[in-house]
Parts: sequence; C-alpha cells; structure tokens
Amino acid sequence: MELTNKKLSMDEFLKIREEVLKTWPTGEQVRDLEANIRYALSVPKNKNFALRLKKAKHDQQVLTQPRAGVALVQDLIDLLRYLAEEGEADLLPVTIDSYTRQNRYENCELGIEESRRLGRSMLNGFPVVNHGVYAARLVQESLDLPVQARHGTPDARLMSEIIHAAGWTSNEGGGISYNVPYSKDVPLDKSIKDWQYCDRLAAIYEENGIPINREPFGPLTGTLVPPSMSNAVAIIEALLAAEQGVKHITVGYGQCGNQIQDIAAIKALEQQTEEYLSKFGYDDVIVTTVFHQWMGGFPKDEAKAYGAIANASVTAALAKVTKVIVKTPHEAIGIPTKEANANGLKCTKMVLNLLADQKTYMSKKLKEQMTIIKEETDCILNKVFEVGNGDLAIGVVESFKRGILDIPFAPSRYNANKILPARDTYGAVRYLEFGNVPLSEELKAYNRYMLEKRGIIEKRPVDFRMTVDDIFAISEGRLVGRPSNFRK
Amino acid sequence: MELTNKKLSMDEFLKIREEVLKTWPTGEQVRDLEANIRYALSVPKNKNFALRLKKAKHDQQVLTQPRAGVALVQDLIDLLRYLAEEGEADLLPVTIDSYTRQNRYENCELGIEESRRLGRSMLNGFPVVNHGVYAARLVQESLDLPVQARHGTPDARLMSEIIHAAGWTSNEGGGISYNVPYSKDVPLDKSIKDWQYCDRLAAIYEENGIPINREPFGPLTGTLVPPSMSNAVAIIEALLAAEQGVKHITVGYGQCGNQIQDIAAIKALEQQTEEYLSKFGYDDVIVTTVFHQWMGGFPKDEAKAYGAIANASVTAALAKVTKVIVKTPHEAIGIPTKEANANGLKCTKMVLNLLADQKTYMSKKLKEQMTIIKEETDCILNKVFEVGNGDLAIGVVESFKRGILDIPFAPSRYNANKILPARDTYGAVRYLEFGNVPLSEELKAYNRYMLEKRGIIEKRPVDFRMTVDDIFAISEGRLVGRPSNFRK
Amino acid sequence: MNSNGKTVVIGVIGADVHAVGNKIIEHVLTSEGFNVVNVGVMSRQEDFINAAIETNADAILVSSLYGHAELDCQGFREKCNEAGLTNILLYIGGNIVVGKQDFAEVEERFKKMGFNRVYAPGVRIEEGIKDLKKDLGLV
Amino acid sequence: MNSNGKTVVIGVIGADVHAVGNKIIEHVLTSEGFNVVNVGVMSRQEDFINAAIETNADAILVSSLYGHAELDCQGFREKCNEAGLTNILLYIGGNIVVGKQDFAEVEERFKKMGFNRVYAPGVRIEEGIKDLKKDLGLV
Ligand code: B12
Ligand code: B12
Repeated sequence: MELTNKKLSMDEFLKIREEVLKTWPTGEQVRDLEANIRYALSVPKNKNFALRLKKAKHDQQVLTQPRAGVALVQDLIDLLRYLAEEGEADLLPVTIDSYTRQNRYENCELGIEESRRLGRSMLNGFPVVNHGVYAARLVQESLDLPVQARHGTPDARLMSEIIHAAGWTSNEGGGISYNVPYSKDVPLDKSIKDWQYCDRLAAIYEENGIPINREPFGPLTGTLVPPSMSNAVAIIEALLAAEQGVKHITVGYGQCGNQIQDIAAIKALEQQTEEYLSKFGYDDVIVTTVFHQWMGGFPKDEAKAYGAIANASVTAALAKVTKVIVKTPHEAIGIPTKEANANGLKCTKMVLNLLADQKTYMSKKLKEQMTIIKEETDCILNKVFEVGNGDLAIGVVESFKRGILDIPFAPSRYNANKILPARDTYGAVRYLEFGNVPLSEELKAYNRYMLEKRGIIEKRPVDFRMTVDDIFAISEGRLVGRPSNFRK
Repeated sequence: MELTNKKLSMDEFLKIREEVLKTWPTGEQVRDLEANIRYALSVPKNKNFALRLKKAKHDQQVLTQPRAGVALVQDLIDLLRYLAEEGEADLLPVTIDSYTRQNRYENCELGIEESRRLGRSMLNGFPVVNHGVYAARLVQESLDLPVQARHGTPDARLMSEIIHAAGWTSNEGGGISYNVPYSKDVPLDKSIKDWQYCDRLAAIYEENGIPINREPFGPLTGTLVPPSMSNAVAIIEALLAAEQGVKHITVGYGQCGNQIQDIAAIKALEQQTEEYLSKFGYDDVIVTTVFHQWMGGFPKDEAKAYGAIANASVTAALAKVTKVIVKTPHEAIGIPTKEANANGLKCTKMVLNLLADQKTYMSKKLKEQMTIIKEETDCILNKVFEVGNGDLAIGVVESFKRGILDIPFAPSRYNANKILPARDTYGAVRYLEFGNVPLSEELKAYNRYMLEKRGIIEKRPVDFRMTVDDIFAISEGRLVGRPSNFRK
Repeated sequence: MNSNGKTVVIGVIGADVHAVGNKIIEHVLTSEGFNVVNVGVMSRQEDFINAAIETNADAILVSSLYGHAELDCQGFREKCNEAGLTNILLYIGGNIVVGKQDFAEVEERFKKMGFNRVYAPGVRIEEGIKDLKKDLGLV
Repeated sequence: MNSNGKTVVIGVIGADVHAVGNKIIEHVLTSEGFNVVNVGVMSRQEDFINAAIETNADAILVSSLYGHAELDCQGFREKCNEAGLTNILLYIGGNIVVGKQDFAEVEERFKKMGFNRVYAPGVRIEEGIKDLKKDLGLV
C-alpha cells in the first residue's frame, strides 16, 4: 500500500489488523472488535479521557497527569491509586516500558520474570502487550479516573488494539513524534502508516459512541527544540489523525523555559491547530492542549527540582493549558518512587490552584513572540505541503529527507540533524543553524539577531559551544548556559 | 520631648542613649560610640549590606535571604554558615527571639539556660541583647556575607546599639511596622520615637563612612493587607528614616497572591517611595525593594509548601525586586531545621535563576492595577499629612487613632481594626469594609465592584465569611476561599 | 446563636502576638454557642486564670503559635489549682514548640504539665470544639 | 586536537534512545584527543564488541539512561572475553538502574558483572575521562 494521507477503508484496516493481531499471542484476545467496543461502551462516562478534557477546557481548568508505570499488574494498580489519592492527580497514565515500545516482547517476558524474582520493577514501564487485555481491563476497572497509554512506540498497533479494548480512552503518540525521538532505524513512511492505523482504530471507537482522545507527543527530544518545529509536527499529526476520523486531539508542547516564549508557543499552537484543521475541513474536532514541564536534563537536588517543577506549573497556569504532564523531584536520578511522584503532583497542583483564577494578559512582547512562532510554523508547513504535492503524509517523509522538518538531537537516522538550536540572552530557544528549515529571510535574520545579541553580551562567538552549555544549564541551576567567566 | 518628624540633635540622641544603655547590663559594652564606629569601619566592604543591595539593584539581580535564629551563639554560627553554603543564601539574617522583642531580657536568660540544659533551642530566635556585643561580633566575623537583624521590636534601641557596634550593617523594622503587628499596648508615639532613635543611630554610622541599610517591615500582619495600606506604611517609614539621615532604605511588600496585583504593588511601591522622598527633599537615598514570600498560613504538606514558595519566587523574579525573604517547607509546622531552611532557599534560587534574564512586560491590566494602588496610597498619605498638620510623625499617631491607617488583624489596641479585606474573584486583595480609610468615592466603588463580582460568581453575600475563607484558603491549597459548594 | 451555657476563656500566651487564629477561634466558638472570654494576645497565665475565676469558666483554651509555650506554660496547672480552678479543662494548640518535633513526645510533655488536650500544628479549632463538647458533656 | 593515541568505543545500550548525552560524550572525548568510535543509541552488546575488535579499542564506555542496564548488560564481560577482548576496560554510566537506589549497592552489582567503573546519575563525562586517563596510563 502506497503512503497517502487518506482515511483507511475498513477493508484495508481489517487486512492490516489480521497481521497485527498475530504479532504476539495476546493479540488473539482482542480479535472480536465488536466485543471490544461493547466492553468499551460499558466504561463509565466519568472515566472517559476525551470528555474529561473537554470539560476542563470549558471550565478553563488545568488538569494534572503524572507519568507512571511498573512491570507488574498489581503494583501498577497500587501505584496509580496512590497517585490519584495522595497525589490528587486528575488524569492517570500507564507508562509503557521501553522493550514494548520497540515491540521486543520477548525481552519483556524476561523483565517480568526478573521483576517477580527480585521483588522490584526491572522494567521502566508496564508491558501491556505481554500482560494482555484482561490485565489491562483490570487496571482500568480498578481506577476511578480516565486512563491513557503513554509510551514512545513507532509501531503501536497491537498495543492500541489492546488498550482501547480494555477501555483506556486515550493514546499518546504519532507517526513522527513517536518515531524520530524514539528510534534509530524506523522509516517514516512505516511509522506514519502504522499510526494511521492507530488513529483509524481510535476513530472506529469514536464512531461507535466512545470518544477517544489522541495526543501527539509535543516535546519530541525535549532538548532545545525551537517552538515552531515542535508546533509544526504537532499540527501535522493533528491533521493526520483528523483525516482518519479522530475527533479529540490534544496538541502538546514541552516547556522551553522563557515564560513569554512558552506562553506564546502554546497559544500559537492551539490557534494554528484549529486554523489548519478547519482549513482542511475537519470542523468538528475538539482541540485541547498539554504542557510538559521541562523535559531536558533536570537538577539533581530535590529542592531545586521542585523549583523547576513549580516554575513550569506557573507557566501552565498562566497559559491556561488543558493539562500538565508533571515531573518529579527524582527526575534526574531515575523512575520516581510513588511518594516522589505524588510530591511532584502536589507541588504542581498547589501552583495551579494558587493561579486558578489568574491568566496572562496580552503585552506587546507576547504578541510579537506569537507572531514569530506562527510565521515560522507557517513557513515550515507550507513547504511540507509543497514537497508532498499537497499530500501531507508524503510531504512529511520528503521533508525529513530534505531537512525541512529537522528535530535537534534526535536518534533517528531519518532525521537530517542539520539544525542547531541555542537560547538567546533572554532564554528563548532560537535557530542557530537553520539547516534546510525553510524560514523566510526575515525570520532568519530575527533568529540570528537575537543570538548575536547574546554573543555580544557573553563576549563569545555564536556556535555549538552555546548549545552545549544550554543543554547542561538547567541541571546546573540556570536557564541560559553562560560561559564560566560571565558577569553581567 | 514632643513627638515631631525632625532629626534628633546629637544632644537629644546622647541623652536618650544614656537611658538606653542602662536597660540591660550588656549596654555597658557599647558605651563608647567612637570605638563602635571604628570597629564597624574595620568590617570588610563585601560584607556591607547596603552596598550589596545597591550592587544587586544595579545588576538587576534578585538576592535571597532566609529567616534564621537560635538561642545559642555557636549553634547560630553553624546554622548561618550552613545556609550560606548549602542554601546558597546571598544575605544572612539573625532572627531575634520574641522575648527580646518585648525587652523581656530575664525571660531570655531562662530560655538560654533551658536551651543549654535540653540541648535544643527553646527560643524562637537569637537573644542578641543578652549575648552582648562580643558574641554578636563573633557571629559577624564568622560569616562571609552581610548580616541583618530581623525582629519585630517596638523598642529596639539597645538592640540596635549592639548590632551596629558588632558590624551588622542592616536593621529591619520601624515605628509602625514593628509595633502594630507585633505588640498589644505600645503607644505609637513611643514606638515612633524609639525608631527615630534607631534611624538616627544608623545615620550616625552612615555619616562616619559605614553605609547602613534600614528596612521597614512590609508585610505587617501578613494577612490580607491591601497593598495600598502596606505601601502607605512603608513609604511613611522610609520618610521618617530619611529625616533622621538614613541613606539606604529597602521598602518591602508581602505577597498577596494575585500575580498582577503583586507586581503592580511592588512597582508602585518603588516608584512612590522615590517620588515621596524626592518631594520632601531627600534626594540621595538609595531605595531598594524586598518581596516576602506568602506570609499567611501555609500548607502543611511539604510538596505544596514548595509550590507556594516557588510560585512566590516567580513573582519576585518577574517583578525584579532586589531581594526575597524565603519561606521553608516547614513553615506551617515550626521553626525549620537547617535542612528545610536550605531547601526553601535552593528552591527559590532555582526559580530566580531560571527567570534571571526575564521580566514582566507591561500590559493594560498591570498599568490599571498600578494606577489603582498608587491612587489609593496617595489618598491615604495625603490624609496622614493633613491630620498631622504637615508633621508626618504626628500625622501617623492621629491617623491610627482615627482609623485612616488601619491594619487588618493587628493585635495592637492602638489600631482601629475597622477595615476588613477580602479577595476579589481573581484573588487580588480589596477593601471589603473601608472603616475610615479615606479612599475617594471612585476607588471605593472600584473595590466594591470587584468584590460584588465575586459575590455574584459565588452566589453569596460579600461579608466577613469571605474574609475567613480567604484566611484559610492558602493553607488548604487555594488562593481564593470559595464556598464549599462552589463550582465554576 | 443559641447559648449552650458553657463559658470558655481563650487567649494567646506569653510574648506571642499571633492574632489571626485568636480572632477566628473567638468567632467560631461564639457561633457554636459558647460564652467566650477572650484575653487576647500576649497574655500571662494570670490573665487567663483571673478571667476564668471571674466568669466561672468551664475551660481554658490556650493558643501558642510562636514556639515558647514550653517556657510560658511552666506551672500553669499548679497556678490553676492554687486559684481553686481544680477541675477546669486546660487545652492547648497552635505551634506549641520550637520547630518540627515528634508530636507524640510533645503531647506527652504537655500532658505531664497538666493539659487535658494538646493539639498539633494546623489542627483547626473545629476539632478542638468537638472534643470540648464531649468533655463538657454537650454531646 | 592532538590525538592521545587511545581508542574508545561509546554507545547507548539496549532499546535506549537517549541521544543527547551520547552526542556530548563523543564531542568531549574527541576534544580530549581520543579516537572515538560511536555505535550510537539502541546498540546491542555485539555492536560494542565488534566495534572494539575492529578498531582495537582500549575501552568501552557504555551509556544507559532508561533503566534497563541490568537486563541489557547481562553477560557483557563474558562476551568480551569470548571475543578475545580480555583486557578491555568496561565503564558504564547514566541512569543505570530503575529508580533511585542506594548507589553503593548498584556499583557493587555492576562490578560483579565485570565493569571496571560504574557512575552514578548525573556524573558528567569529564569525571569518567579523568579515570580513563588514569586507567590507561595517560597521566
Ligand atoms: C531528555 C530525556 C528524554 C528524551 C530523550 C530524547 C532523546 N532521544 O535523546 C525523551 C523524551 C524521548 C525520553 C524518553 C524516555 N525516557 Co527519558 N529522560 C530524559 C532526561 C530528562 C534528560 C536526559 C538528557 O538528555 N540529559 C542531558 C545529557 C547531556 O545528560 P545524560 O544523558 O545524563 O548524559 C551525561 C551523563 O549521564 C554522563 N554519562 C552518560 N553515560 C555515561 C557513561 C560513562 C561511562 C560516564 C563516565 C558518564 C556517562 O555523561 C553525559 C554527558 O555529561 C532524563 C532525566 C534527567 N537526566 O534529567 C530522562 C530519563 C533518562 N528518562 C527516563 C525514562 C524512563 C524514559 C522513558 C522510558 C519514558 C518515560 N519515562 O516516559 C523513555 C525511554 C525511551 C527509550 N526507549 O529510551 C528515565 C530513566 C529512569 C531510570 N533509569 O530509572 C529518566 C532518568 C527520567 C526519570 N527520572 O524517570 N527521555
Ligand atoms: C502570620 C504569621 C505571622 C504574623 C502574625 C501577625 C499577627 N499579629 O497575627 C507576623 C509576621 C507578625 C509573625 C511574626 C512572628 N512569627 Co509567625 N507566623 C505566621 C504564620 C505564617 C501564620 C499564622 C496564622 O495567622 N495562621 C492562620 C490562623 C487562622 O491559624 P493559626 O494561627 O494556626 O490558628 C488556628 C490553629 O492553629 C488552631 N489553634 C490555635 N490555637 C489553638 C488552641 C486550641 C486549644 C485548639 C484546639 C486549636 C488552636 O485554630 C486556629 C484557627 O483554626 C505562621 C505559620 C503558619 N501557620 O503558616 C507563622 C509562625 C506561627 N510564626 C512563627 C514565628 C517564629 C514568628 C516570629 C518569631 C518571627 C519570625 N520567624 O521572624 C514572630 C513572632 C512574633 C511574636 N512575638 O509572636 C513560627 C513559630 C515557630 C514555632 N512554633 O516553631 C511559625 C510557625 C512560622 C515558622 N514555621 O517559623 N508571624
């Protein structure tokens, strides 16, 4: 089948499905799609992820969601219950382990065994495919909140079958965002096709009366990604999902650290997603937003980690996103204990509550940054459509080949790796090397100008050294990686 | 001697001094003023509080300062060293115990003894008068950072003699701010006179080449004080200090919780302090600002406390104050351990660093709030001058009598206790009952309008119940005390 | 509010000026029907005791926020006894010791000093009122 | 930068895609004069070992960030020995276990598995290079 941005027919879908269900024995458990839908219909509405987000958006409420996943079923249930009760989480995740993400289900078996033997989780998440649909239903039934699968899986088709059949009403990911930052050799046409399947599957549930939320992974590599690049990817994935019939989309953004730029980026993302969706005729899609607290290297000191977490929460609150993905005071060390995880949630919740009735007011600066981000994003998206001859899916593959889409620090060999980002002197992330990213001359000049300003202030050339310093900066307790001899 | 806002003559000063030094045996140690000055001159310039603040203001840097004090000398030194090293504090305090604040030096003796006997501090601060000037010098000499006395003492004359003679280069307090929130029966004319003495003493050091910083206590009762009321008091104390010859003044403000109102209040405070000082001819005073993290009831949960601390730090960073007084995760429970104290500092520092190169940009809303606060403050100050027939000191006494100056929840019987504050629906603190505070009809209407809006949203009358709910709100994890049946 | 016939003396002991809780406590006790005698902040043991004698009070609720209660309350129960208030209920609450300490130990220390009930930081007055009603046979 | 004559294989083991540290490590080692062979993210034990044989490497620096190193490294030293790399230095660093664990224990576990040096979370590559120079007799 040729790659194209068109809704999969039921025939095509079912043909692929045949293959997918065979990739691991637990696939057999979910063969009866109608039965799966019947089960999903029985899940109480208050546990529906899509509806919960819709309500929050309407109420202008900002919801909290942790990351959490362990190897064994009962441990997972205990963990998630704790985060709901003690951590006051509004939404629950099941974070899937890294072997499952690479479809290495045999490794998972070993991980599950070893976890049982040693009495501690040897996997960095929950191997949902290995555990199968009945375990996944047990998880969902044991909880009173909506549940989402969070992972990083280029080919999540079997996983998606299992989770939706288990009544999990949200799935994170996308053909770009769960490939380029999360794998090394998966071709983009393959991951896009595989995510068209996941999107179509979600839409089938939707068409049968079960709203399903889909969430492109906004932060990508979480490391100095210029807002226009991640926004462009998020908008593309929203369009691809909408084409398959998805009606509830949460577009995401990972905090860069300059408050004005971050707020501008989220507002631009929300507005442009809606604009592009309606431009292409997807009118009945409900768009919500997610803000990821700082996704790069974290400070080791827990008090400082709290500072980073709360600072991000302020931005989320002022930008009035629909939900925040929460970090923990253990972030720099490892998967958090349940207590540390709850603490991250409570710290975040406190800030969100303190600012619940407040928002950002428009300033000249905010308007300016929104304009820059929107124009940059338009430049990128226009080119993507152009090189795809109007077909978005083809345009994406071609754009990665040419470096029109280019994600800093991505492990994928299908990524050009030609752009280089760095912070300007105010901490906003700018393009240092443009690679082949098709910004207008004016926008390039703006980026250059902002970085030159930093160069002058720091008395050093604008080059890779800045980027490296910026990568370490936050874990060392600053936003901008100033040279060691820097004194203002 | 009649109360009047005029610089004390050297004769008057020395006559009072005679009496002051006799109030406790350690007074004898500081009798030789010239020797004290010589000693103070020997303190390295990098430990001068006034100069450090001046530099920070120039560099647009926000400094951190903890609260900290224990009963015994060596324990105090260990504590402060720890806060400097582990907590990365920029400025050090010595918090003075509550008996000393009431000049109950005999009680301090017992507290010191019991602390020695039980091996833990039985006092909530450092009894500097009892320990005397040599101990106070030892403290100062053992530290590498500027040191300030922080207390709450209506009559701090002996204490001030001792601390400045020990080379401590900053003293917090003022005739209003260290009386009305901190005592029950001290007449205002007495505390104002006693603080004229403290100010004059600071100025004598200043005139002899030792810059001394003076800091009115901005937050007052820390409980829903409308910004214009605390700003009016801070400006008055700045003027009173300037008249005595003080050249380095840090005006303070305690976070109310609505970010825009807080930033507006600080900016208004700084600008109006400078305007009033220059209007009265005090042209060479260096004005810096201090922001107090939330001063009311704190959440017990430590993760939530971090949230409150970091949220306050964001406001401080965006408002670009000169220093922040830092709370700790133990705030709701008791005097913090040194670790908890350092954690509060590190969390704050992290946020300040993340936002070091960022600031607030002017919006319509911010301008509006600044205007409101400035106009309210002018209304109050004009009346204070009027009822004092142009003499500020007399005006203050008269204003408290008439309730022109009126501090919510103050313990002093010289406070009218007629105003009642409450939050509007955005969390900004407004006047609910005006008492005799002389706001213009327009400003009253604005306050009423903002509160009525909340009443309508919450479907309840605008009354004392709101105030009570607001008092508990933050310790229960919200800013605005909504009724229990409240749903947006 | 209907009176419940019981009289309670409240106040903040020692050199302590924390006034907010005290005002709230007066407000809540009154609305619960108690006859409240508030000696206010910065009160000495004698202020509490005299007020209790004068009003024939059933209980004294001591607040201490600033950390010096251990010093300020030395001999309080004995003074009550000397004054003939042998059966009066003595409660204490607030932030009654310096710093974060193991509360079970703190409670024991204050019980030894003769307090009938001892409350941990942040326990709201509503809790205390429940106990008070029980101890006074109102429920 | 002058070459110091030593060759190091680096990479990220298992299904781990954390690429940022890996790029930094390559950058720093190169600028310290090492000949760096980077097998990149998501590398198998064999990828490291083959690269080491081909380039006659002096050391293998394994990164693992995502928590599965205990599983991914089972039998690594034995495979090196089988391949004739009997004297090669094996270092490992990153976030090598799941969650916050007592590091002394973690270190012991990995030393038993045959690693010469084991680094705690957030220890920067500069630290590792100091040790490497020592172990390779460069200082
Ligand atoms: C950015 C990031 C991501 C990005 C990575 C993008 C990319 N492709 O590179 C994304 C978002 C994709 C991601 C995904 C995941 N991540 Co991640 N991620 C991080 C994060 C925040 C920063 C990593 C980073 O780039 N640091 C900056 C670089 C420069 O530092 P570094 O990698 O630590 O490397 C330095 C040192 O460690 C050292 N070093 C490294 N190796 C060696 C070797 C030797 C011999 C020596 C001497 C030194 C040394 O030197 C390097 C340079 O100084 C860390 C947490 C943290 N550290 O703050 C989590 C973290 C590593 N991730 C984690 C996890 C679990 C995941 C996921 C499973 C997802 C999840 N939780 O949802 C997936 C796994 C995907 C996969 N299959 O690998 C966990 C690992 C948990 C554990 N070990 O217990 C961490 C610790 C977060 C946490 N506390 O939960 N992640
Ligand atoms: C506001 C405040 C101030 C204001 C007080 C203004 C005023 N005049 O009222 C100011 C700024 C002036 C101030 C000064 C000081 N404070 Co102060 N302050 C606070 C703070 C933040 C809130 C207190 C408050 O108003 N809470 C709201 C009210 C409604 O609650 P509440 O007072 O706790 O009362 C409720 C309950 O405790 C309970 N309750 C109270 N008593 C009783 C009795 C019984 C029987 C029962 C059942 C219940 C009960 O019911 C009340 C209503 O629900 C607390 C910390 C906190 N709690 O967050 C520190 C705190 C009380 N202060 C403290 C200290 C040390 C001081 C100072 C020495 C200064 C300093 N650190 O620089 C001075 C002391 C001055 C003096 N001589 O007393 C410490 C006490 C430490 C300790 N015990 O170990 C605290 C705990 C802060 C801390 N962690 O360091 N403070």
